[in-house]
Amino acid sequence: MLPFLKIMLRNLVLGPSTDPFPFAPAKTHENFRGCAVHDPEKCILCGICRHVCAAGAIQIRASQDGSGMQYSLWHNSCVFCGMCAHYCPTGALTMSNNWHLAHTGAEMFSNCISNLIHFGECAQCGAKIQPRPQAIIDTLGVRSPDRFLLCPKCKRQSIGRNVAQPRSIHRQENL
Amino acid sequence: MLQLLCKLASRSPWIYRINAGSCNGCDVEMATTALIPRYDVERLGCKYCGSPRHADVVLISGPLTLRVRDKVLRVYNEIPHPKVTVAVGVCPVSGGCFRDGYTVGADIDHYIPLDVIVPGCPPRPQAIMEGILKAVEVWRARLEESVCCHS
Amino acid sequence: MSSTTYTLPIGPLHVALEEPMYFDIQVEGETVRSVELAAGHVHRGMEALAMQRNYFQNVTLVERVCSLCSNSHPATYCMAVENLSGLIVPERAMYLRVIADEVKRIASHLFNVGIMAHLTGFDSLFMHAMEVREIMQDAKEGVYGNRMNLGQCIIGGCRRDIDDSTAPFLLGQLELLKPQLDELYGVFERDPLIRTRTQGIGLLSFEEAKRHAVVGPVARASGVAYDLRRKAPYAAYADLDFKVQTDTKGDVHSRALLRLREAVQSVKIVEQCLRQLPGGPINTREVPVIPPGEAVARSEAPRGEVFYYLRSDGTDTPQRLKWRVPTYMNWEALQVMLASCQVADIALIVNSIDPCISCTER
Amino acid sequence: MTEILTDSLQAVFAILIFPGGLFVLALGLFLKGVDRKVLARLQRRVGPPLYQPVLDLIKLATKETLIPNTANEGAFRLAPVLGLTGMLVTAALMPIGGVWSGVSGLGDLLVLLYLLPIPAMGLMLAGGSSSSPYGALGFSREMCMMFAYEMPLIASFLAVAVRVGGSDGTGGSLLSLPAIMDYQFQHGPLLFDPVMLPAALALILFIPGTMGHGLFDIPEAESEVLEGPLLEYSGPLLAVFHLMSAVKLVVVLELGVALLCPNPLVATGGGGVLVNLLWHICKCLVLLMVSVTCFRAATGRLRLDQGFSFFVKYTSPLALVSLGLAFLLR
Amino acid sequence: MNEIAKKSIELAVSKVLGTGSLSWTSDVNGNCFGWVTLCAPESLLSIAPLLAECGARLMTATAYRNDKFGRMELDGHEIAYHFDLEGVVVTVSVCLPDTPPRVPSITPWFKNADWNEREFAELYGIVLEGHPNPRRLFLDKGLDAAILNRLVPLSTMMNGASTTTLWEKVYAGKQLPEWAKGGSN
Repeated sequence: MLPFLKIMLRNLVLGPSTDPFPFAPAKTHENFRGCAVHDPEKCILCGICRHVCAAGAIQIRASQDGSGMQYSLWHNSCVFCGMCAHYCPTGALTMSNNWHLAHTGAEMFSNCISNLIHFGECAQCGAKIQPRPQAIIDTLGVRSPDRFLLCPKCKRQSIGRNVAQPRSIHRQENL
Repeated sequence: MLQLLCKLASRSPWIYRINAGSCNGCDVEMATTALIPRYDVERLGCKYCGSPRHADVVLISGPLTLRVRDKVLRVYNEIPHPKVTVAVGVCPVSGGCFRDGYTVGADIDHYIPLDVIVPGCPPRPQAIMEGILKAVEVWRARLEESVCCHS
Repeated sequence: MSSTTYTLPIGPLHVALEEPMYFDIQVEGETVRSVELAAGHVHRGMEALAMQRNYFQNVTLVERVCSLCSNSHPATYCMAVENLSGLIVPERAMYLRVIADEVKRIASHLFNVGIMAHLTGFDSLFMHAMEVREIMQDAKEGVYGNRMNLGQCIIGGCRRDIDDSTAPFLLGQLELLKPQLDELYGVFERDPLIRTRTQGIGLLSFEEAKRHAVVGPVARASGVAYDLRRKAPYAAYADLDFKVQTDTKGDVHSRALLRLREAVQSVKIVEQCLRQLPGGPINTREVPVIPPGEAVARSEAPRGEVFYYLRSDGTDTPQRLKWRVPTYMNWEALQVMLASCQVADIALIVNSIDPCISCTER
Repeated sequence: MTEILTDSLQAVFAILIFPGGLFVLALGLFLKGVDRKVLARLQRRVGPPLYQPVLDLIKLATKETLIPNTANEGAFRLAPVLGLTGMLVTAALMPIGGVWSGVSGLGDLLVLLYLLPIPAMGLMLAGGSSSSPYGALGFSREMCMMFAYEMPLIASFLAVAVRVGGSDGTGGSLLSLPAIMDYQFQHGPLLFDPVMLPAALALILFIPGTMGHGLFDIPEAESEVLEGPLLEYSGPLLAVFHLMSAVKLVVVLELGVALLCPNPLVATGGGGVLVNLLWHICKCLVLLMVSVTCFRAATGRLRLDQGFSFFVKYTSPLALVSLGLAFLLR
Repeated sequence: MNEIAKKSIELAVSKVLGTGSLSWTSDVNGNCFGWVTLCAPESLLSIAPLLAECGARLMTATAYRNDKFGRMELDGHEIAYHFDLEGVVVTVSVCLPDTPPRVPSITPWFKNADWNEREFAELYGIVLEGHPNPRRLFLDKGLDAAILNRLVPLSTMMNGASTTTLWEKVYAGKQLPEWAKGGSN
């Protein structure tokens, strides 16, 4: 007659199913998408994160002394979608499983990642280029490590030389 | 003595929820936090109330759309002092995804002071609980202040 | 107007309503005489926003249209983009999308029937239903990383794979869920209070359902057997075995039961998908080129048909992105359902169409 | 002269300290706490601490009182005070088996019948004066439900009266609570009297009806009329309403105990009073569990018309059956 | 089922526009999408009853400007009406050459066109002819009608506004090290 009575009695017997949080730490799955973490050591300032961010939470602007770029990610604008981490080519941006983000209103604007990323130097002419940290050279720059470290101008020259050389060899073979 | 009173009083935070045009993710999570056994905020003395006049802690979600603004402000003013505001999700703070929409006047802070912010989209219930606990601290400080001023 | 009628404003900030909506109800005693709906409180101008954001940003943006069907939106949007650009999604991604869709459907339906119990004041049952829903919430959090917005779909496939660690976890959650779901169905079917409160109210006949072109569980409970997963299969639904649930009574009670039956079917679908999951990549690594043109995509969200229309002018932002959600269609039919009901039933009837205001108003 | 003085002193003591006043307030808050805790357990929750209702009251006392512009301020302030005072007076009349036999001459069921609806009237006054449509709707619902649950109450009073009066033949003390208690001390509790069983059931259903719980949570339905009459109240005035409902809870439970099973555990005298008092509280707790906590955990609310017809169709006939039987067996 | 639905749609369209005016595409799952363009809004009045007759269901109507940003002096609006018949989708695009654009209402045949029409009317300032209840739907009275017509000025104005102010506050709120002060994006 009252099908719910059974559940009610079972509830009484089983006891509370309440999570001990906040008196004990809560269980967090490792897959949980918490706040984004930025590793300045891996960032190459490609800007894809800013491009895919629907919430405008990422800003990149030149630092005052001109030695690099200021990378900012404001957690109070971030919608925790993880698109930036998904598209980040170097793994500089990752989603941690940290969700302890509650803060008071006074800290509203300081709840922000702010990292200085130094420009790289062109291995040939010394011009400022996108940063080239070692970790990235090892992954993205394996195909042609030399060229990876050049400014666009030197890179063009280098490609020009490279293209020119095999062609001449090729022609010789043809002859 | 008064401090003890404030301490006791702050163990009964009643919650009221305002939806200022949110995508209802935060609202569902607030309902989950406030009402289900798994999180059971009642053991912290919280009660979910239907009238703004009974509330102490206000949870706000959503980016405050133009059409809902006046109504939200009216309801907010109906909440008796001392009260604390918790922004659930990032929308009330910055508009989140919806910033720059033509009906979204970001900067809820301009109309309603946000005392505690729980970022997330939506934040998980435990995070909302953390926010409520923080809000209770703010509230206690405010209570002590007002009680001491009176005496 | 006689002196005995008076206006009862419900909303926009009303506890019974999950979201701000506004009714002006002319009441005579406890009986509703006329209902005037005012909308627009959650209108965030999202279609205009979508035209200002690029195709990648829009995936996240449309996910925030509504959090209860937050997988259907990006999935359908991505389908529209893929239809336009001719991008072929890997087969594994198709299955992963179905899994995400169905997991969301179970959670959404359980939420709706839970709220129904809440509105009848049956809080113990509400809490029980929500506890059952928590099983699915845990699954979402463990597999996808968030309890509401999964962030699973991207243009060209999916983001998170279901691998050897998450597949058993998901299956385990489903095993937990199944007996609970059956028991819950029994309670909702037989509990005298639920039956007294919900049977025979909010009636929508087959003809009215056709005339108002209602969709989803509301239509199916009135006998309109229209389910896009069968009528116009997308993703991997063509290969999956499930039954489209229908009913003929068209009242609040039958809609709730129908949702629970659909949840049971969804469990089966997810299990099938996990069994049949083909290998291969989960997304196309290439960045799509979106040519000028127009495309349409549809999918069956928990509340019914979601429709996306995309028009591109060749730039990296859409020329027009328009979507139509199920509640948009079902909303007008409320006028029929609410006709001369009791004040106490208003919230129940409104809830029975599983209204999603944030979806409707965008 | 001194007699009158002692009598009135006794009455003041009864209203302010025991068994009304402080005692009943404390007991009411305790019962509310127990109710919330057990309800939580039935829903698989931990629940608030037992003293949570006290914390709530302290909190409400620190809040500011807002009075809506459109409200009638006098009536708005008067409503909760009226309800609470009425209930405190009523509580003073309630006899406790083996401890307190009620204020002599006042312990009439008829007096109770007039006093019991006072909280409902307070609520109606509150709903009416707050000038909100929900308040008005709450007002009319409260009124409707009052008519519904008064019926079985009167019928079961009569049934008890006829049963008691029929046995000892002194028709004059039919409706007197002390007499009803005396009858039960001699003949055993009415609860175990098969003739009175239907009426007992009706009384048990009357309690959630008048408290507005479970099936009958109609006037204050949160999801329909927000909190009905209480919608506009805040701060200390709301606290008074909470106190009122706590006292009312004790009063209806004590009434139930007095009518159904007031028998003391041990003979009066010495430490017996304390034992009997605890025994009385235990009985109140049992009645609370049955007719309030479990009832509200296992049910939702009916629609107003359904709630009304529930009392008319089921509860009143139950009481009438007892009345009829008692009349026949006189 | 699909073929029957396609046939009846083709029949209905050809009655008004003649054969060959309907083109078909399909997606990877073999679902069919038909596309029709009407050059005069009045034709809608003849095609709508026919579609209603064969049991089609209006899914929604999308209005848009031919030129999203109004940069190319390309005037004019279009409305795409999306119909469904047993899983087959037909999109009927209607060009609105007039200024202000006007379109006949199809609510008499499709009950659910009501909201759709009111919505595009308020968003794009399209004049509805013969609509039973042409009130505002979603937009606040404080906003001008036809807001999406003025997307460009609005977006440049508002886009800048709130994002920049907020970011200025972020930059100001953070205790910035020397290197980060000043500078521009």
